[in-house]
Amino acid sequence: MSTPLLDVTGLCKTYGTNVAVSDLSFTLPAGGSLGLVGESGSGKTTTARMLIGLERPDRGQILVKGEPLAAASRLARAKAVQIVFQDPYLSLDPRLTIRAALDDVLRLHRHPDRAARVTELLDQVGLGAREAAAKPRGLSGGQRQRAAIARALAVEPDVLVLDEAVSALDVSIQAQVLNVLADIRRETGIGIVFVSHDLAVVRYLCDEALVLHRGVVVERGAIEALLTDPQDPYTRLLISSVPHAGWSPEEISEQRRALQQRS
Amino acid sequence: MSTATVSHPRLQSRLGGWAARLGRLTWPVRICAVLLVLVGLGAVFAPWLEPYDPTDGDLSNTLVAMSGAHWLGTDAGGHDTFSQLLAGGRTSLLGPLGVVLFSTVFGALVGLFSAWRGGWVDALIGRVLDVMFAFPSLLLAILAVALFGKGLGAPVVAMAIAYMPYTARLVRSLTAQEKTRPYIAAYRVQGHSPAFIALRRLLPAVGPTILAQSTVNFGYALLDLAALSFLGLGVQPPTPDWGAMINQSQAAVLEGQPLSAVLPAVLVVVVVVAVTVIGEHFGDRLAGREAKA
Amino acid sequence: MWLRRVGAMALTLLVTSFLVFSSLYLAPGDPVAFLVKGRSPSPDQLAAIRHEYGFDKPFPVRYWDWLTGMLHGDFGQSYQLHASVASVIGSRLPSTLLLVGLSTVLIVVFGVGLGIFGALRKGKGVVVLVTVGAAVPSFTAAIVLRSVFGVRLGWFPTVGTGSGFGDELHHMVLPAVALTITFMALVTRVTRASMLEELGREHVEVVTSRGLSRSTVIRRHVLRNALGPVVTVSGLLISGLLVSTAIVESAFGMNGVGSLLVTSVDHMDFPVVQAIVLLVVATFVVVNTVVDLVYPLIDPRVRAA
Amino acid sequence: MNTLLDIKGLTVAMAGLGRPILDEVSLAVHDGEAVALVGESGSGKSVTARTALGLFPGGATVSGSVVVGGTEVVAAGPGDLRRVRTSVASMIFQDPRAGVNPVRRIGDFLTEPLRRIQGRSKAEATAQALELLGAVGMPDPPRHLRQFPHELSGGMLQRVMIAYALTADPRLLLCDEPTTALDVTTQAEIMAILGRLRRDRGLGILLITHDLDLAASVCDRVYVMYAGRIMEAAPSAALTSVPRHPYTRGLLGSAPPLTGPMPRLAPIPGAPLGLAEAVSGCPFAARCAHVVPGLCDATTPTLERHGDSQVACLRAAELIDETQGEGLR
Repeated sequence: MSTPLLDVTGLCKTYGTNVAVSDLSFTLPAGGSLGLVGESGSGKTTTARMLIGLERPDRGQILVKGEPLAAASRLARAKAVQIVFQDPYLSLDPRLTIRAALDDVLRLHRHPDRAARVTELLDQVGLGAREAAAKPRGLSGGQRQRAAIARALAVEPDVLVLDEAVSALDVSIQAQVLNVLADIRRETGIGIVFVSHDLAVVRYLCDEALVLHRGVVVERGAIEALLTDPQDPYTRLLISSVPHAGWSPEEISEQRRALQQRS
Repeated sequence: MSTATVSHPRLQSRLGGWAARLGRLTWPVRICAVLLVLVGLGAVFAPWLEPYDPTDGDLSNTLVAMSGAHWLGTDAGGHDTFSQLLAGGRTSLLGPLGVVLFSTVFGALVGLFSAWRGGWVDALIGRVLDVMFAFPSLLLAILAVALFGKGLGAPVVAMAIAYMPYTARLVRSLTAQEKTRPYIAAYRVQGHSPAFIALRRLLPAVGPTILAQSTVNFGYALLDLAALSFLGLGVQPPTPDWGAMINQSQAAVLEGQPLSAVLPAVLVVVVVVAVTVIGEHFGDRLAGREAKA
Repeated sequence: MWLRRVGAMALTLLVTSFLVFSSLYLAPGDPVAFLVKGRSPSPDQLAAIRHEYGFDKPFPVRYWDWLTGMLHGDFGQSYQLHASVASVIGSRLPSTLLLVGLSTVLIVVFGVGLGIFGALRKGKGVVVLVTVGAAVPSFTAAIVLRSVFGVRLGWFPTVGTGSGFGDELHHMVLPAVALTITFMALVTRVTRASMLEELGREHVEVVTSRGLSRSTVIRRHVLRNALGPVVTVSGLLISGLLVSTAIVESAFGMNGVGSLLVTSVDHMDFPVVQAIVLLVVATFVVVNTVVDLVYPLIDPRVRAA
Repeated sequence: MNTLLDIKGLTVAMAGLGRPILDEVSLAVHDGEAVALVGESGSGKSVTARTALGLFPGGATVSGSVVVGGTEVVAAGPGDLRRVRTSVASMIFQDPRAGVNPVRRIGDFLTEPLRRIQGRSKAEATAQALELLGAVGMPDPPRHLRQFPHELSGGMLQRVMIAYALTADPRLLLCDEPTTALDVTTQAEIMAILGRLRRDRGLGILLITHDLDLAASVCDRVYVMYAGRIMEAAPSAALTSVPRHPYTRGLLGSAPPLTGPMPRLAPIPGAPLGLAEAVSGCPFAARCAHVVPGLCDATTPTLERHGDSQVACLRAAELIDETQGEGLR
């Protein structure tokens, strides 16, 4: 059995008295794609920030290809995990053109052929020369998010964390970006951790999923099984909350109230 | 040769950018910029422009009205007003320039450091700045004069210290706000060093706003230093200075000879209005760009 | 919360008082020589100064004695006026407070009023007024007011403090106006900006769309919310006003604390300078603490934080 | 049937823009009916809803007609506007956090319009505020009256906003993305409350949303907007089962399904039309897979009836045959 790409054990994070993440463990095989599903306050964003080293876990360990992330050097950590944030308007440096932003990362990591790699990256996310020469201000939300993906891919990280990376986009744009991500996954075999509140989107991109509720994993498994045969009442509530034909918000409200009373 | 061919188009595009920027300015800003340049040129080239020695009082020609010999008349001490205005511009503008340069550089560094480190360092610096805020600039300047004697040096240093916390706090809050943006987090995730991110990415991002504020501060510093000279605690006659000129001409005003007091006062107002309008114009533009982004 | 603020205030006062006290040691040369600079003291006087300032005691003791003296109203002796600093300042304080009080009223009424007007009316009139107003130095305003309303028109006295409350007030009008202009411009600017920001907020659109009249919306949802920044600058405003009395009182030849500061610097009467500096600084610290304590009433969100 | 909101040929334009913000928009909401207005950012859906309360973008030129409860609000005087806002229509906004004055207590916020507009006494107003908080499912109304907005969660605040809208006892509720800022499970609760109000009070509802599935599942009819124009109007069932406009079809094909087969998404290429961009002909032409050069970019389509739907597409008739022939969707 080979070492998993990403191996997370017993992750805990508390802010004051508020437990954000409690005893979270999971593994991601090479080429795998895992969804972290939850609502606000579920701890999914805190987990994402711990994975990329922006937050230090109180307890627990993150191993990338068997190496502890906490012990890695700055550059090694960057090559282990990268992230795409939610807000396309704030996640790019407003003062740099897209090309300059990509070049910046590559220079830091001493890439031998930066110009060629930039072209390759732009091509991978479907941006052209015009977008490359533009600053974020001159681009649409979807284009900015593609640029952010290219920047994250630049150093060929082992794991890509997507923190609600498509939720701020218009429906038609969201679909374009989802396809870009699906293609990247297929072509590069990169490991993906997809943080989202949207089950349908997670289903499109992931093989497996964890459902988080108030910092605790309430259910985990293959996404199709999870969706067709959910075991935990909270998972069931999440699934039924998605609007569909014959949807009854009244019933869901009752379900939710029952769940709140139980906990 | 190759460097020349590469840099030339870049320079040209930069010049083009500047031209385009000038073209976008509103009329009040343009007028203010022209006035400021004129006053600045007058101060720089004062030794070559002034028709009389500004420190040389001709007691046989006091309070002369505007004439061919004395374009803007003379004051009660017989000094040529036009020459005094030109020469006075040097001290009157140099002082605030010193204040702003010093307070901006140190304030920016302190603010940046404070926001970047955060935690107890930030809290401590915040407390120190709170204490510094308690000393109004003019008061600190007066105290400095009491300790070190009259002149330009001590008050300028004192005021630079008094202005520093304003810049520091602005930079701190701008940086702290900018720091929470995902693009800064992305730089960290990419493996950039904290020093690189703070100095090469954060500082340039907040720089224009700091400059806009410092431009406005220049006006306040000019007013404070002129007030000090007016009180007889700043620049000492016979060294020409606008505030001192007004002080010297007070009696003449009450005698109905206001010219030698009004003209330096007008210059003070013009320069302060001009820097305020320009500073706020760019401040608003930056704020607007922020809102749109 | 309440206690913590007051504790912080006490600490700030302690630190500032220490800074003011030790500033004497920044002066070049021997402090005693500095204190008697420009005078030719007899050996007796020198000894008295040495004793009064406790130069024979260690520095912390000196500071402690000075501080406790202050707390008992003992600010030392004025060399120039041969009287206690407390009595010298005390005799001039009422006139300065009247000047500052009058000016504060003018600033609040006209500054806030103009700010509201400028925010509600389109057009740049108020902006121009504010920009120019903030650029007019108070000494220039003083000279212009004196020559126009004092000398030309003869409506107001041009010099002195006056005697009796009515006469004092009459003497005070022009100085108060001269003192007001710059600060009024500041308050107007802050009020206008704050009002405009609130006017653009969504909660204002919500109550407007609900059909509340414009005057109710502005009174209850815009003005009230816009108060915060205006109150925040008041500490700055009060200490700025106190210092600026130096300019205005000198320009109008009034006998106040401000003009005392200037003449004391001129005559190297350091104990008086020190006491006035401390007074202004303490006023700022106290006013700011009061603002901090009052602020949660204006914005309840602060209470939670 | 009584028409609560009747918008006809509404055009809102502003100088300096490439296209009108709203272009010939027509839309109706009847008594007790729930109607959705769906579109992406920049489609003009929020602007449309706001016009019903006489809230037009500053400096815009407006033509056409907006009749609310029998009152024309385009160019209406302050009296008419006030009548509409205080007794006919109320609005719920997207971000409840921004929509409630942060410095006033919830009780003050709710009783203010009751006392100042409806003219209730203080006691009456408080009693009614308590009742309304109960009606929107707040657990402890007396306590909430004393609370400040920052003490409540987003979902709770949105209920307060609904209660606020109800103080007018309106017949029409305009809901501008009322659940976009909230969690998915909270969304269901808010929708349940709106559904109950509609049933119990006979309210007409105009729901503004970007979520076509949500719109179709809770509303009777759906209008689809793009670049300031109505592209398609249809009963919910018809819209999702037989989407007739290529844009509607594109939207449906852009959302990954939660159940059933998962084909590769077929997104609409390009990006929504910005306000700075000029339009000639059909505004969707540039992104449409079925565009016919010379036709679609030359003639502006108007809404035509096809089956149960109204569609603004020059090729609607042929495309419907095509899709039915291929058995798509």
